[in-house]
Amino acid sequence: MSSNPDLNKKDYAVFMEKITKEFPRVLANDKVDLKVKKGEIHALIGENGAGKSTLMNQLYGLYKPTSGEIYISGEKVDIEGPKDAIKKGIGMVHQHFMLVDNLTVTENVILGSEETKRGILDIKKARKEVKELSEKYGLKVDVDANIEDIPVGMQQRVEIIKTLYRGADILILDEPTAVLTPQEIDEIFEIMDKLRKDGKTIIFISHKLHEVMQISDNITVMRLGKVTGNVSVKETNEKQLANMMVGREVVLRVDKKPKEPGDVFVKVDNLKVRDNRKLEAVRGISFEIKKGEILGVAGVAGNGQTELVEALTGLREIESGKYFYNGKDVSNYNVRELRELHITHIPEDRFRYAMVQEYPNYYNMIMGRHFKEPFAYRGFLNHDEIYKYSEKLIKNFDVRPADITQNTGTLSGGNQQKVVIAREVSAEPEFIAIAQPTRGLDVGAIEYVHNEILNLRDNNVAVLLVSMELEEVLSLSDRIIVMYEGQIMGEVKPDEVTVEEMGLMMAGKKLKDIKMSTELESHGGDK
Amino acid sequence: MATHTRRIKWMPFLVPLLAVLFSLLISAIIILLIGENPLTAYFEMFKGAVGSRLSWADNITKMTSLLLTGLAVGFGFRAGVFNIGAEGQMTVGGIMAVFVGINMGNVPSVIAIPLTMTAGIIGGAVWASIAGFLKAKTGAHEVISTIMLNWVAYHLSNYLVAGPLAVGQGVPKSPEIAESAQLPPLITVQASTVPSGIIVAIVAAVVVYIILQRTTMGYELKAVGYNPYAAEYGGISISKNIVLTMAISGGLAGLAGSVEVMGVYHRIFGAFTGDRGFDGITIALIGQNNPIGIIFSAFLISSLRAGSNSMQSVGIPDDIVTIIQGIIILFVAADRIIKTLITRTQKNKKPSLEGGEDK
Amino acid sequence: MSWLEAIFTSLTSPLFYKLTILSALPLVFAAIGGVFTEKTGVVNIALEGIMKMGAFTSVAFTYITGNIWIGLLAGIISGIILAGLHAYVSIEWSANQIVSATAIIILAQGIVGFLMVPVFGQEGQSDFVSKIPNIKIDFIRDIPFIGEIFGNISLFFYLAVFVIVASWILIYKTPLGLRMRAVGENPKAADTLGVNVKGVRYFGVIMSGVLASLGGIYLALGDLGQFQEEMPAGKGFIALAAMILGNWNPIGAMWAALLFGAAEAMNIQLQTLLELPSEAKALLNLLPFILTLVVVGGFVGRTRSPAASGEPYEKE
Amino acid sequence: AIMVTDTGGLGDKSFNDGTWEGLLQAEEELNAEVDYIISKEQTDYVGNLTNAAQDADVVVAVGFLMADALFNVAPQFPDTRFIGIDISPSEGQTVPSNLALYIFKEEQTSFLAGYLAASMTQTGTLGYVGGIRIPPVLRLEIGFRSGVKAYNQLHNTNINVLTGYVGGFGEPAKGKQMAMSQYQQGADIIFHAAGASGNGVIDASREIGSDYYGISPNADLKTVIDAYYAKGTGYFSIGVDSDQDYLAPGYVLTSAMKRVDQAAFLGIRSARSARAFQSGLNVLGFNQDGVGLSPMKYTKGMVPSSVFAEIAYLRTLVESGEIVIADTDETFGSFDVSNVEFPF
Ligand SMILES: Nc1ncnc2c1ncn2[C@@H]1O[C@H](COP(=O)(O)OP(=O)(O)OP(=O)(O)O)[C@@H](O)[C@H]1O
Ligand SMILES: Nc1ncnc2c1ncn2[C@@H]1O[C@H](COP(=O)(O)OP(=O)(O)OP(=O)(O)O)[C@@H](O)[C@H]1O
Ligand SMILES: [Mg+2]
Ligand SMILES: [Mg+2]
Repeated sequence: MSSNPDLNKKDYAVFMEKITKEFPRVLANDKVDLKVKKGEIHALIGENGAGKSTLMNQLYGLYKPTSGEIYISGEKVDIEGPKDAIKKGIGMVHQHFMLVDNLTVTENVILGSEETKRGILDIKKARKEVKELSEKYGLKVDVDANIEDIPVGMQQRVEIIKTLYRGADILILDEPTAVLTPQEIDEIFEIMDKLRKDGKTIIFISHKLHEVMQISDNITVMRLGKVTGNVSVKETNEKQLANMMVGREVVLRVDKKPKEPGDVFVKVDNLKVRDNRKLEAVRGISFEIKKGEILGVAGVAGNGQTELVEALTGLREIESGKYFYNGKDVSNYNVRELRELHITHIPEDRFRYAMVQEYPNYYNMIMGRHFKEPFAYRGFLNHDEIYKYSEKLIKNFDVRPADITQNTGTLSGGNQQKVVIAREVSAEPEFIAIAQPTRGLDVGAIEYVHNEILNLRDNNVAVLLVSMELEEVLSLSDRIIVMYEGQIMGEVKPDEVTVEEMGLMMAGKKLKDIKMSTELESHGGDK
Repeated sequence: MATHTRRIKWMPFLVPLLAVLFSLLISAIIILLIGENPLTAYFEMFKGAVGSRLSWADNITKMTSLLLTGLAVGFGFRAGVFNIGAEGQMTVGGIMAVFVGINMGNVPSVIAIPLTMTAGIIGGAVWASIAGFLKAKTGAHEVISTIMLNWVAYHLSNYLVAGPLAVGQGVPKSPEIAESAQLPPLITVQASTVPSGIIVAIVAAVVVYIILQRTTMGYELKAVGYNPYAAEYGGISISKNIVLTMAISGGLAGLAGSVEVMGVYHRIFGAFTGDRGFDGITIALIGQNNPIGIIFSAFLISSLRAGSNSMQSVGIPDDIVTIIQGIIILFVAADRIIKTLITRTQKNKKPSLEGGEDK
Repeated sequence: MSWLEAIFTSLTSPLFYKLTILSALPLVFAAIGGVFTEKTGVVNIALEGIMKMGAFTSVAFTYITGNIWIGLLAGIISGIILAGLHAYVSIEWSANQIVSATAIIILAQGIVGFLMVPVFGQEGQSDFVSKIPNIKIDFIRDIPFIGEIFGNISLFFYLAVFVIVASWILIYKTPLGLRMRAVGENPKAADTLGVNVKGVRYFGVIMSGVLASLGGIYLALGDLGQFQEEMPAGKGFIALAAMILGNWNPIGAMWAALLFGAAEAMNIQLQTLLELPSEAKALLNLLPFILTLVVVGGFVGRTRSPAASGEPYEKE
Repeated sequence: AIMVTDTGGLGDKSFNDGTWEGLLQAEEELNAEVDYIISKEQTDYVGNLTNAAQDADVVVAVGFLMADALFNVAPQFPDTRFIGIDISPSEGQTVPSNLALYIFKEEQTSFLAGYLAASMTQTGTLGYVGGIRIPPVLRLEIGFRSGVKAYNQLHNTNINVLTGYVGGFGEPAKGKQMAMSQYQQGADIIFHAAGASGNGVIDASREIGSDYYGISPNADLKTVIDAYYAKGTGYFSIGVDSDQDYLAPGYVLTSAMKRVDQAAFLGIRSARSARAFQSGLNVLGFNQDGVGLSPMKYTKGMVPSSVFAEIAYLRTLVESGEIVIADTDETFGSFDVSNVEFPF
C-alpha cells in the first residue's frame, strides 16, 4: 500500500478527503479518501454497489457530499453542480450513457456549451470542431448520425468527445469498457494513453482487472462504501486486487469439467432475421446445439447476435429459414409458446427488457411463468407460493438486500441482474439463450454466474451463450461460432483456436481463409 | 446506517386529508374577502353533504357515477393508458342501456336489470376498444382517438335524443326504460333516492381491486403499463392487453352510463353524462389510481358538490366550491408540499436524525 | 347540388380556405403551446383551462379599461400565471403533472365563474366589447382568390404565422431549443452538461401559457368580441390531439390544426351548399372528428413523444 | 316563490334571467316574496327542488332538463304549487294537479321573423343557423321557413333558405363561420336559433356588414343606418329567445322572443289564487303575449311600413286561429297561406 505522506495536496489533481454520502437507506460512501496525481490514470475498483459511482458523482457535482472535503489541484472547492465541475475542468463519462437519443452526435457534444451566430446555433462550426477533436484523438464518430442509430461503441466515444469538447483536464470514466469489444477497448486505451501524454488526469472505473493492470498507474479499491486499499500497479496483481475487492479468495479461472453432449436439441437452418430498421441482420445462418452443450457466439456487437437471440426466443419475427426445437419446427412461435417449451432467455439489455422496475422482487421472480401453477390458479395469483418461491431464489442467488418486497428497480445494477439470472435459470430451462451475462458485474458475481452457466450445462440444458468477452466465451463454451454481419465466419472448438484467429473472424475473415493463409505461411509461401 | 425519513404509515390518508384542510383554509380567506363567514359557510356545506337523509341521498347519487368513471380512468392509468374518453364511453353506455332498457317491458327485473346493465358495459367497452384497437394496431395515440370518440358520442347522442329516440315536444330525450329495468332505490327520501347503483359501483371497485391485485390479468396489465418491453419479453401480449385495458376501462365508464340511466334518469337526453367522464380523471388521480382510494375520492368530491348547494343559501357563490376543488387537487398533485410539511413538523418535535421511535 | 359538386365547389372557393384557417387558428396557438411544454418534458393538459382564463381576462380588461391592447396583455399574463402555477408545482414539487393540470382546468373554471358577475354583471357571457381589428391590406384584397382569403383577416393570423416560424426556429435552431429538446428527452444527460433543467422547463411551460392564452384570446377578443363561459368548448383538448398528431413539432401541429380546420370548413360549406334533412346536417358535424380518427388510425400511426415527458426530474 | 335555475344559472341573459324578471315582476305587482337557488349539475335538480318546496308555497323550475326531477318532486309536496317553464310532459305522462307547465309556440314568433326576413332580403336568399337539433330549435326552424314560404306564396317570389346546424350551443366561432358561409353563398339575413353559438352569427352580420358598408364595426347606429340606405342592401342577423337587438344595433334585424318572464309571472299569479291555478300544460303563443318579435328598437326605421302592416295582419290571423303555423316537417309540407288576402 502506498499513500505517500510527503506529497502535498497541491500535487494531486483530485484530493477527496473523508467523503461521506448518505442516501435515505444506504451509507454509500463512508469517510472515503481518494488521491489522484496529476497526469496519471487512476483506477477505482470495487464490488457492485461499493460506492464508486457515488463518489465520482460527488466529484462531478451531481450529488452533494454529506460530509468531507474536495480539493482540486490543492484548492478546496465546493462543487455546486455539473456546470461548476465543467468550469473547474472536470469531465465525466457516466456508467449509464448520458446521451440524448434523438439528437445528433454533434448536438449531443455541444449541448450546454453551444456557440451561436446571431442567436442561431452555429452547427457548421460545431460539426467541424467535433470532427477535428475526433480526428485528433482517433475517436471515430459519425457527427451527423442520431445517437439512437449508432452502436454503443461509438456512443462511448461520443461521451469522451463530450468531455474533451469542454476542455476537461480531469476525466472521470465510469466503466467505459463494460460494453465494448476487445478491439474497441484497445482503441479506448490508446486514446487514454494519448490523453495521459497530453497531461490529462483520468479516473478510470472498471471491473475488469486485467484492464486495470494494463492501463492504470495507481489503484484505489473500495468495498461496502469504504476504501480498502490503495496500491500502485507495479506492486500488485489481479489476484490481490480481487481479494481486496471481495474480501475473500476469488477463483478467477472457471473450472469446466469435460462432458459428452447429448443429442441435437436446437437446430437452426438458414435463418434470416431483420432488425428494427428492417435491414437484414441475420443473413442465413445455420447451427446446432446439443443437450448439455454450451454454444458460444462471439462477435463484435451489432453483427446480428441480438437479433438472433430475439428470434430464437420469440421476440422477433423470423423472416425465413427454420428453427427446430427438440425435432419440432417452432419457427415464429410467440414468446409464451416458446417459454411453455422451457426456453428461457437472459437478454442483453436486462434493465429494459427483463424486469419491471416498479414491481417488487417477488413479482419479477415469476415473470413469464406468472400464469402457471403454482404461482397462479384459474387466473388468480397465489401469493403464498410466489413469496415462498422468491424467498428461495433470493437466498440461493444471494440477492442483496434479501428482501422480496423491495422493488427491483431500487436494487443496485448487479443485484438487478441477479434477479433476472435467478429467474431464468430456475425456470427449468431445457434451452437457454444468454446474452452478455456478466456485463457490469464485479468479479465475485462473475464467478458465481459462470458457475451457474456451467451447472446448466451439466444438467443437460442446451445453452446459447452470446458474449463479447472473448475470454468468457473461450472458457465456458464447448463450441464457438463467430458472427460477422449476420453470417457465421466459422465454427471452432475453444482449445483449437487462437485469440488472433478469433479476432480475424470477428473482423470478417472466414475461418477457412484464415486456415489457408496460415498454411501458406507455414509452407513458406511468404518469403 | 441512519434512517432519517421515517415512513409514516398513514401518510396515504394524511396527505389528501391535509390537502382538503389546506384548501378549506385558503378558500376561507376568499370567503372572508367577499364578506361572508367561512364557518357558517362550511357548516352549511357539511350539512348539505351529510347533514340529513336528503343530503345523503343527493351525495350518494352523485358519488355513484363519479366512482365508476374514476375507476374507469384509474384502471387505464394502471395499465399505462390515458383514457381521456370516459365521457364518450359513458355516453355510449347510457345509449345502449336505453336501447335495451326500453324493450324490457315484459321481462322480469332479475333478467332485465343485468341485461340492461351489461348492454351499457358492452357499449362502453366497444367504444373504448376502438381507441385500444387503433393504438395496438397502428400506434395511434389514445389521447387523440378518445378525445375524438368523445365528440362523436356527443353528437351521436344529441342526434338520437332529438331524432330516432325522441319523445315529447319540448325536451330532446329518449323514452323511459321499462320499470323492470330500473334500479330499485335503496332508500327513498321524498323525491330523492339513494340509488342501488352505489352498490354496483362499490362492487365494481372491489372487482377492479381484485383484478389488479390478485389476478394474472392484473399482473399482466400492470406489467404492460410499467414496461411494455419487459412484458413482451415475459410472454405477455402488448396489443392484446392494450385492447383489454381499454375495453375494461370503457366497460366501467359504460357501466357508469347504464347505472346513471337505470338508477337516476331512467332515460337519456343530450349531454346526460354531465362531464362525469372528465371528473373521472380527477377522481382517479386523487385516489392515486387505487380502486379503494377512488371510493374515498369519489365520496370527497360528491360531498363537496352536494354541500355546495347548501352553501348558496348563505350567499356563497357556487363557484367557490369549484375553486376549493381545484385547490384540493393542486395539493394532491403536489403532495410533496404536504409531505415536507409533515416531516418538518415531525423534525421540530424531535430534532434528531435518528429514527427508531416507530412503534 | 350533388355531394361531389358541393365538395368541388367548396374546394374551389376561397372561403373554404379562409374558414379552414379561422378554425385552425386557436388550435395552432394552443397546440404549439403544448409543443413547447412537452418538448421540455412537462405535460400540460390544462391548455383548455388556460385558454378559458386568457379569453376571460382579455375581455374583462377590455371591458373595464376599454382598451383592447391592455386586454390582450392581461390575457397573456393570466396565461403566464396559470401556467406558472402548473410549472411551479410540477417542477419544484415533482407534482403529478396530469393531476396538476386537471387542477388548473378546474381552478380556471372556478375563478372565471366566480368573477363573471362581479366583472360583467351577468353569468354565462359578457357583453360584446370592441375586438382586435382585422388587418385589411388593400393590395392583397385586389388579388383574385388570394385576396378573398387573406385580404381582410384577423391580426391573429399574422401572429400565428409568426409563432409557427419563430417557434420552429427557436426549437430547432437555437441553443435554447437544443436544450429544450434535450431536457424533454433525457433531463439527466442535460443536467450533467450543466444545462439548467428547471429553468428550461419553466420556459417551456410558461410559453405554453402564453400561447394557449393567445388561443383563448383569439376566440374571445380576436374573433367574437365577447367572452362566453363555455369557451373554449373543448378546443384545448383538440389542440392537445393536434399537438400529438403533429408529432410534437410546431409545423406538424400546424398541419394537424389545418387538417382539423379543413374538415370543419368542409362540414360548414357542405351544410350551406347541400339541401339535406336537418338530421343529416346535424350529423355532418361529426366530420372533423371522424376524419381525425381515420387519419391518426390509418395514416399517421405511431407518434413519438419526448421520452421524459410527464416525468418529474429530481436530483439524488 | 322560489325559483330553481337549471345549470345555466342566474345571469345567463336568457331563460333563467327572464324567469327571474317574471319573479321580480310578481314581487312588485303581487307582493310575492321571491328567492332563487342555482343548480350546477343535473343531479342537483331533485335536491334543490325539494329544498325549495320545503321553504316556499310556489316553486318555479326553469328549463326542460328539469322535467323529470319536477315530475318526481311535485307529488311529494301536494300543498306546494309548482311551475315549470319551458317544460312539457312526456307522451302519456299525467301532470300532477299542483304542477303547471308553460311552453311556447316558438314557431309563431319565428314565422313572423321569417316573413320579415323574406320581405327584407335583397338577394332572395336567407340563412338559418341552428344549435343542436332539438324540438324547440326545430320548431323555430320550421316556423321561420313557414314565414318565408308564406311570403313566397303571397308575393310570388322564390326566396330560399340555407340551413346549418352548429352541433352545440356554446360554439360562437363555428356559428360565425357558418354565417360567413351562408352570407358568401348569397344570404343577406340569417336567423339563428343557436344559443350562445348564435352570438357568432350576430357578430358575423356586423363584421361582414360593416366591411360591406365600408364603416368601422364600432360605428354608431346612425352611421350604420345611413350606410344601409346609401347601399340599399346590407347584412343582417335575427336573434332568438330574448331581445338580442342590442347586441349589434343596426345589424340585428329583430329577435324572435320567447317571453319566459311572462310565463313565470302568469304562473305565479295563477298559483296565488285558489281557483285560477292552471295546472297541466299551458302553451303560450301570441295570445298570451308568450312569444313575439322584439320591438326592433334600432332597425324599425329600415323596414317599410307596408311590411309591418302585413306582419301585423298575419299575426291576427294566427291569433284567431285562421292560420296554424307548421311546427313539424309534415305540417310544413302542407302549410299553405296562398288564400290569404291582405285587406290593403
Ligand atoms: N440515488 C440513490 N439513492 C439511493 N441509493 C443510492 C443512490 N445511488 C446509489 N445508491 C446506493 O449506493 C450504493 C453505492 O452505489 P454506486 O452506484 O456508487 O455503486 P458502484 O460502486 O458504482 O457499483 P457498480 O459497480 O454496480 O456500478 C448502492 O448500495 C446503491 O444502491
Ligand atoms: N304545440 C303544441 N304542443 C302541445 N300542445 C299544444 C300545442 N298547440 C296547442 N296545444 C294544445 O291545444 C290547446 C288549445 O290550443 P289553442 O291553439 O286553441 O290555444 P290558444 O291559446 O288559443 O293558442 P293560439 O295562440 O295558437 O290560438 C292548448 O292549450 C294546448 O293544450
Ligand atoms: Mg457504478
Ligand atoms: Mg356561476
